[in-house]
Amino acid sequence: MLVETLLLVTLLGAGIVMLAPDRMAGKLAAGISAVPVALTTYMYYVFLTDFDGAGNALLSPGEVAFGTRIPWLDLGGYTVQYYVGLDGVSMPLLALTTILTTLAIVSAWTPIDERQSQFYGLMLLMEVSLIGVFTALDFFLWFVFWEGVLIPMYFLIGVWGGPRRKYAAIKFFVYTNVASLVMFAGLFAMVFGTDVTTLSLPAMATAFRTATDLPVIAGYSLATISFVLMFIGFAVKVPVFPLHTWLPDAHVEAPTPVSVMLAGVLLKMGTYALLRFNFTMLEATARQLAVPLAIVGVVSVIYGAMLALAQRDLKRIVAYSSISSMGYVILGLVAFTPLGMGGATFQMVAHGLISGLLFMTVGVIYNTTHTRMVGDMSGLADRMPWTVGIFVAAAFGYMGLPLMAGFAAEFFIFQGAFNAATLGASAPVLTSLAMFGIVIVAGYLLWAMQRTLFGGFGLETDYEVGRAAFHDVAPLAVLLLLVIVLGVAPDLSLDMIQHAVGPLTGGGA
Amino acid sequence: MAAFTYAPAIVLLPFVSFLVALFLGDRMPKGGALAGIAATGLSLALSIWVTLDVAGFVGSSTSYNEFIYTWVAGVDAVSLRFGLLFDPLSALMLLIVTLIAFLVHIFSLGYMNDEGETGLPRYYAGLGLFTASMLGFVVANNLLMAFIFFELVGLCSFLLIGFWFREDGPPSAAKKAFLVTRFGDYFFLIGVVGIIATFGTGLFAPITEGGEVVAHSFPGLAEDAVVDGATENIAMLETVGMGAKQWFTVLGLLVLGGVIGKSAQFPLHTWLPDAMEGPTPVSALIHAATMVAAGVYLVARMYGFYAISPTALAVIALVGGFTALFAATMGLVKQELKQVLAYSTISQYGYMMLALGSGGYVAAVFHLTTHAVFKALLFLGAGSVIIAMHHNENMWDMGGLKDRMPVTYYTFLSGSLALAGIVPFAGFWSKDEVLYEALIHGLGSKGGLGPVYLLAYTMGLVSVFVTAFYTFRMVYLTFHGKPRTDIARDPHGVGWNVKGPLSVLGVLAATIGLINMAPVAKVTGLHIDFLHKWLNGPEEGGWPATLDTGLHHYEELLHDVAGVSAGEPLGAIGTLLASAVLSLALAIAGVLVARSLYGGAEPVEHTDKLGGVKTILMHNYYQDEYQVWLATGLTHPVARAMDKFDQGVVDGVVNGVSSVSLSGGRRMRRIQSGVVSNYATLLTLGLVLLLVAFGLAGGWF
Amino acid sequence: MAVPAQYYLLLSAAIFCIGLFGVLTRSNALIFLMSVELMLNAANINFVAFSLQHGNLTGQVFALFGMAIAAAEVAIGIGIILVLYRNFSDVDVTKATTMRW
Amino acid sequence: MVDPTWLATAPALAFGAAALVLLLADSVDPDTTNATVLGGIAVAGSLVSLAAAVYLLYGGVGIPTGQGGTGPAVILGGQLVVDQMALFFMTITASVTALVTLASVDYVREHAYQAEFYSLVLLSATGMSLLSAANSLATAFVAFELVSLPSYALVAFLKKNRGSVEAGLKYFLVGAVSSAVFAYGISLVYAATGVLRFDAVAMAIESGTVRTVVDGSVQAQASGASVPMSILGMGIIMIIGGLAFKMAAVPFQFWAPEAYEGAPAPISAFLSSASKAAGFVLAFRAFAVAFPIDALAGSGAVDWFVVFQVLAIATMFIGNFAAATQETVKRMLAYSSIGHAGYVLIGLAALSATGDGMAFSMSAGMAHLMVYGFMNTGAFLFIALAEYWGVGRRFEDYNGLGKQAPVACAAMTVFLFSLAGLPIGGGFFSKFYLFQATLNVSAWSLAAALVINSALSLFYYSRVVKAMWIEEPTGERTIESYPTGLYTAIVAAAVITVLLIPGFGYITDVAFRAVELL
Repeated sequence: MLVETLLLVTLLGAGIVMLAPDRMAGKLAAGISAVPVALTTYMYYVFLTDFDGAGNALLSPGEVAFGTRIPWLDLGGYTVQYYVGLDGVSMPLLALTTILTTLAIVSAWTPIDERQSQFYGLMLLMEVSLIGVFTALDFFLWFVFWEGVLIPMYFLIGVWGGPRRKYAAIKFFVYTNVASLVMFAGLFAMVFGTDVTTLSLPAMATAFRTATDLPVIAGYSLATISFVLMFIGFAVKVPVFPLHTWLPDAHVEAPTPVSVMLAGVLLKMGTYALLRFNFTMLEATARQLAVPLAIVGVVSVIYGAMLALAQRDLKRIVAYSSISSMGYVILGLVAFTPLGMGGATFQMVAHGLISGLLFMTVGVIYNTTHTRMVGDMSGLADRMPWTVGIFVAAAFGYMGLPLMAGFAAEFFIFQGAFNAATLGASAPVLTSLAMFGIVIVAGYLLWAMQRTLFGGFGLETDYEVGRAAFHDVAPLAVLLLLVIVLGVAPDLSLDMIQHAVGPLTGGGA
Repeated sequence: MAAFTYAPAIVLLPFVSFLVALFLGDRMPKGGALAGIAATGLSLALSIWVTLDVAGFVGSSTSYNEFIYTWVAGVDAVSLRFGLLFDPLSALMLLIVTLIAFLVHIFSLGYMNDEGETGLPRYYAGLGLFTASMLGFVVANNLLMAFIFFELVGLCSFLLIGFWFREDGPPSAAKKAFLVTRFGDYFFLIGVVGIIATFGTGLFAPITEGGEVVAHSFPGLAEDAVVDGATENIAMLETVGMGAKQWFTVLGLLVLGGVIGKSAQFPLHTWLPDAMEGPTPVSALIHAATMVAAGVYLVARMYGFYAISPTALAVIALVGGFTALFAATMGLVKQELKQVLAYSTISQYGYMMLALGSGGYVAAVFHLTTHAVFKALLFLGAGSVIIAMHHNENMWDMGGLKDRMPVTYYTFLSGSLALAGIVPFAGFWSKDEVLYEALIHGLGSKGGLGPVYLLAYTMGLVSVFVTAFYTFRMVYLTFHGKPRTDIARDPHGVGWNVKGPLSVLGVLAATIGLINMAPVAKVTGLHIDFLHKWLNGPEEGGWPATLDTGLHHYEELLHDVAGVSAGEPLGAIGTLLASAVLSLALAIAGVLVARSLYGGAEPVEHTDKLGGVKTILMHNYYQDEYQVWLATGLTHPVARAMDKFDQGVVDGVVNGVSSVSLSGGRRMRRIQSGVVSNYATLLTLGLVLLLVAFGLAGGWF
Repeated sequence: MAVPAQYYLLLSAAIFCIGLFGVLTRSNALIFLMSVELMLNAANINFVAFSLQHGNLTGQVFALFGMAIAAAEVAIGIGIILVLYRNFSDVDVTKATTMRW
Repeated sequence: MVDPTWLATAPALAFGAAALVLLLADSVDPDTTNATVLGGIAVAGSLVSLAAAVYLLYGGVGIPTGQGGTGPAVILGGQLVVDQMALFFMTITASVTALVTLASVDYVREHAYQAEFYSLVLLSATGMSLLSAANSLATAFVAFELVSLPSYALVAFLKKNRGSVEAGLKYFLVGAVSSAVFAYGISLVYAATGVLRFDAVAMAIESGTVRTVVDGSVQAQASGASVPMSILGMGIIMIIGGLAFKMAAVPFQFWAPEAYEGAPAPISAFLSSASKAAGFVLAFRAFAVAFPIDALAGSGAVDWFVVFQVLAIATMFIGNFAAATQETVKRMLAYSSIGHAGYVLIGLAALSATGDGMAFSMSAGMAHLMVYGFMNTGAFLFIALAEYWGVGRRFEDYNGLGKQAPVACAAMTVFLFSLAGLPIGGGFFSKFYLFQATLNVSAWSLAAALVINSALSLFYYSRVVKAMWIEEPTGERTIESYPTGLYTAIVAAAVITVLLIPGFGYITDVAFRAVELL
């Protein structure tokens, strides 16, 4: 019942906050969102201690943690259930979601100064959907949450965003919606091609994996077509080159707490879904297509990084670098090795924390300076030492500084992909190419830091630029701490992740 | 065993001092310096204890190689763990690092605290973190852990170079330092990943339990594969389609990328001169004695892996020899004290690489040791001068300082003589051994290796002269002649905390060469080549048998697998003496030329006589220019072009779809003309179309 | 001898088309209405004719319904044309084009 | 079995009775403008109808006795059949009518002829209910006209409003042509088969010979003449034309934008939701029962699902693309209503030549119509509210409305996003159910059209949302009163739309069973 409690508490909280007066909405929302954090922390603890060795929720459904299954509806002979549960892949992502939401809410106290109750209500509403996405084990239930994320996001960008917020919001909205439809088409092509009649993910996984004699359309197996359609659908969310252009706009226009959620959690929905659907249900196809997919990942890595290099807006830099970072995830997933897939999932968590941290830091700076443009300001280290200190730490985390989560994740991916059987002889070459991302990322982040944080203080304002408030910096510190903890002890997450992806990887490097 | 049990504290103590300085430094006297001094002092003491243990004076075991922390246990996959490796090499390095760190902390009291710098907690936190990371690197027992700490020292370097962040230069230099080394680390990382993927382990030395090997080391596995053809435990070979030897060479060269970056070897040396923007104690600690040595240390650490690959050895030797000469020539024309020292550092690390590449394992470690001492000394001496000169570093503004700051002068002179390689100062012994090893292996090795070594040797030899020249040009300009500015006439005094470390190092610079007077040992037959013995270990059993990191083993590999052998055309002692005399003569010649050009009371610039060469040298062979061009002239425009492509084409398609749809919509609504007769027409038309089409399909007509 | 069924069909089709032609070409609302009536009656012809042809009464019954409904339709139509005239001062169906696109 | 059997038409009878009561009241007191009483009667009649429909639906009418039901109620010798399908659509009709009449209380409060207004609505609703049960082309035609004729008058109800009159005219003229086409189509089918009852037509087609009905039983016609497939095919296409008019589908969609835009907003809601549903129920029943595709496919008549595929795609594109570039909200909704007709047409289009997948796609169409009945009605009622307040017609006029009327705007947001297929209302499920139906039979062109149009629809629906919530108010606007009836109707529609997410299972269960039992 814990998952239901989680969903209900958050949903009720969203309602309460929406009706609360603006003035106290922020604190109220933070308080309410602390409940899911406490719950997930408890669940995490239970998971770590009691569920040791839990398998994949899709492949060994008996071992799902905190599972609930209730029949829901019947769509033309296809059974849909209310079916939730957790495994080693979803548990860390769930924890990431709740923690990041709370921190994002706290970080919104300063920048959000109108229609607060609506803002925080929508944030909590989004949290509901995100919790749902990472816990649902039935396709339609999952899909409700998956699409449900769009609505609060649309408003959060559209109402509280920057100057081009309307364009960004609608672009995000329509783009990702089309993607969902394409994905849906791919999935159901496969559902109808097999004899599955329950739309629970485990049932689909079993049916897809054992499907034989699939129809061949235009020379391609149905599994291939379905895989490609689903990949395109999820790739938009990830995002993967060339389906990424909604991302920079959305990030730049979104208010900082929303960017945090967008980069921190929403992008992970895409890779999470890729793992759950493409790489679990259509494992054989994924293995066949491993090389082209890896190329897609590598291109994303380099392309995103190169674009980040050309930006002047700090948020845009981080936005493009997210594309780069998520490219690693693709590479890790196609490797089908414990370290590759485990690292990819770990990267979802790690990147969620680090990009969230970096966005939040940029936000704190923006709150003070009201500009994000490299070149408009310099020498901020002089005025806001702790913020800048955390910025530097976050940036190095992003660059893959060892003993921070990002390095661990990227290293696992590289290690896992370097001799991946799925990639054959191209494995070392592609991995090495992807690794070059770590050089470029250092390039643009160091450049941006040098220009904005260091040098003589320079910023045209008619007010005194001072230190940020405690409640602005505290979330940063918490995130930084988490990044370091996960970097030093990655097994806190990686172990359960590897247990969960174990049935897919079947051993090896 | 006791010392090893406490060994993790060597790393942790400075880390604690980092935390203390960072969070409590504001509230502590001296901005956290004392915590750092205490931590490094204790680390030094512990290191000495460990060294005594390794030496067999105390404790029961002379080596230690254990995992202490599991980073990733790995489900059906490799485990990634942290462990400690103590053998003579790491013990020696521990001593060097803790000693220099300790002295630099003390020196910083004079250089930073007494000069009234702000941000001291940050400074000491940086030093603490650096010391911890560096020590972590030194004691690492596997490649991944080494890489991790290798990166962390890079971070500290960045933070400390950019300490004076309010100015423009330091942040830029910090960025460059990190970026250039990051470029090298890219290859290193591929190497690490490749080695772990290939061997399933990154261990430098096998772990044994009760005499049984429980975890193989990758150099050991590589050796088995190459020597015995035991490739069944080697992955990747089929994937890359190479033989074991070639693939190991590739891996070795990849790791070498990190070495070249960190140890500032050509072509990734450009960051080091810029790094002099950092506070001078930082230059002494990080950019002279320790961090830059990390690259060389790494090669020494996994020497067993390189020793089976003649190609890698040749590359190392060539890079080393070339860098030694190349950097030395650039040092000729520099006007700023620390710049000369920076190029000198690059050059000296070139020697170490030359030694490693040409089979002179002991020579490299020896030179690493002596260089750490005398270069730290020179930097601290330079720091003392800089304090005195009110942070003016231009040597042409100095002169005549020897009378006003005698302690600094004599210690600096000691360091300079060592650097120039004048007998009996430390540098002479080590440099001579480097050159000697290169020479005899050049003469003796078969195939392509011999000529390569000889070429590298020649470059090394020439740079002996150049080194001596620029060193004494620096000494004469700084300390001799008449003061050329008012500040030089009345320099700022320095305190005990400056003079103390200088004195310690000054004495060491003069004497540390005595630990391995190999020529004397050979000529006289006395067993005074202590370092040689230290690294060789007992002939039977002991740590070399356990760890396979003994000199003897390396020499066997070099000889049997790589084909490195000695040739002594003038007989053993004759060749030895010839080599020593030759290099000493060149060094003295260098000193004398410097004296003749700059030794006067009022020296003048002679660089103009070099003509066009001067321009090239002043511009450092345009190395910075092309690298900057690569970054800003090539990469950045490409990035901009890609941005245009992204905005125009990729996003353009997206926006295009939207505008095409909307204009389609605009056309479509035109059907609705508002005139009901038109509607009737259109619907009739529609109906007729349906009837005709399906009529034709259904065959009604 | 009964008239062959296809003749009825041709007749009704012709009437239907005449009505349709009127609908398409005339802009006077009343004539429009009349044309529609023609089309409806074309259907009635079919019903009656085939009722005879098939020998059941279904068609004739439907024709009765058809006539009644046509009448009702005219009633409503006339009403609408009336208010059309009041608002637009014309019974030209092509004049009422305030709403389009 | 309901006893007496005719009571099974109670939902229609309730409407008819209420209409008569209203006319009676009007004749008793012709000048009455007591909106509450008149509206109350109408609402009560609708609710009785709704209650009856739901009661009968869950009472198992139409479910064979062997499956725990009471079997279909066959009335008038098979001319009317009340089964699950009929009751399902009667429920839709009654729900929409209830909402519309409730909302109209405030909307027409100031108008004359209120009693006529309500009675016309109820009479039209009577027609819709009967249409749901019509089991013969004859009763279908009569019920069809019973739906149409009052609605012409209703569209032109605002006699002084040029828009309303023009809308009424266009609606009427196109409607008249369409019913003529429809009638002609029926006559051709009759000419070809000799019968009008759906099951009899099916038998004629299956046997290939002309049939006749004697005493309610279908028999072979004495002459043994064969069914001329060309005439049958032509008739079927013309019937499709007539139905397309009701559905507002291509090529008979031309009246819809103007009629919906010009009509009083509650009537637009009524027509676009209930009337459309009535068109579809006839189509579903006729094509599922009378024109069995497995017998028709390749027979030389017409593969009607292909016709519907063409129409579905064309309707989706025309509706949605034109909607995307509208300037006024109501007209946008009007076009979107055409687009939704295209979606529901998938119910008749997404099947194979052997009829496989029909239950799936048709139940999806039915489910969509049910959800659509609430969300679309709600959206138009919101327009009614805006008209009531005197808010302008353009998108910009809605700017910042969310601050002044948050509840109504929240409800409107639910409607719009549900229409767009986001999981805030049942529209999410019904759209994806339809999407599934296209994929089920690998109708890729339909699926692709759905994807493209769905994306576009999200764009234009969110324009309204953007105006309400994101934009700042441009001009002065004061909202003085919050009409109870309209608000209640809107909120009720919104709540039901939302509840249809968890409750979607009930709808699909019923719809699927209803199709299976045809």
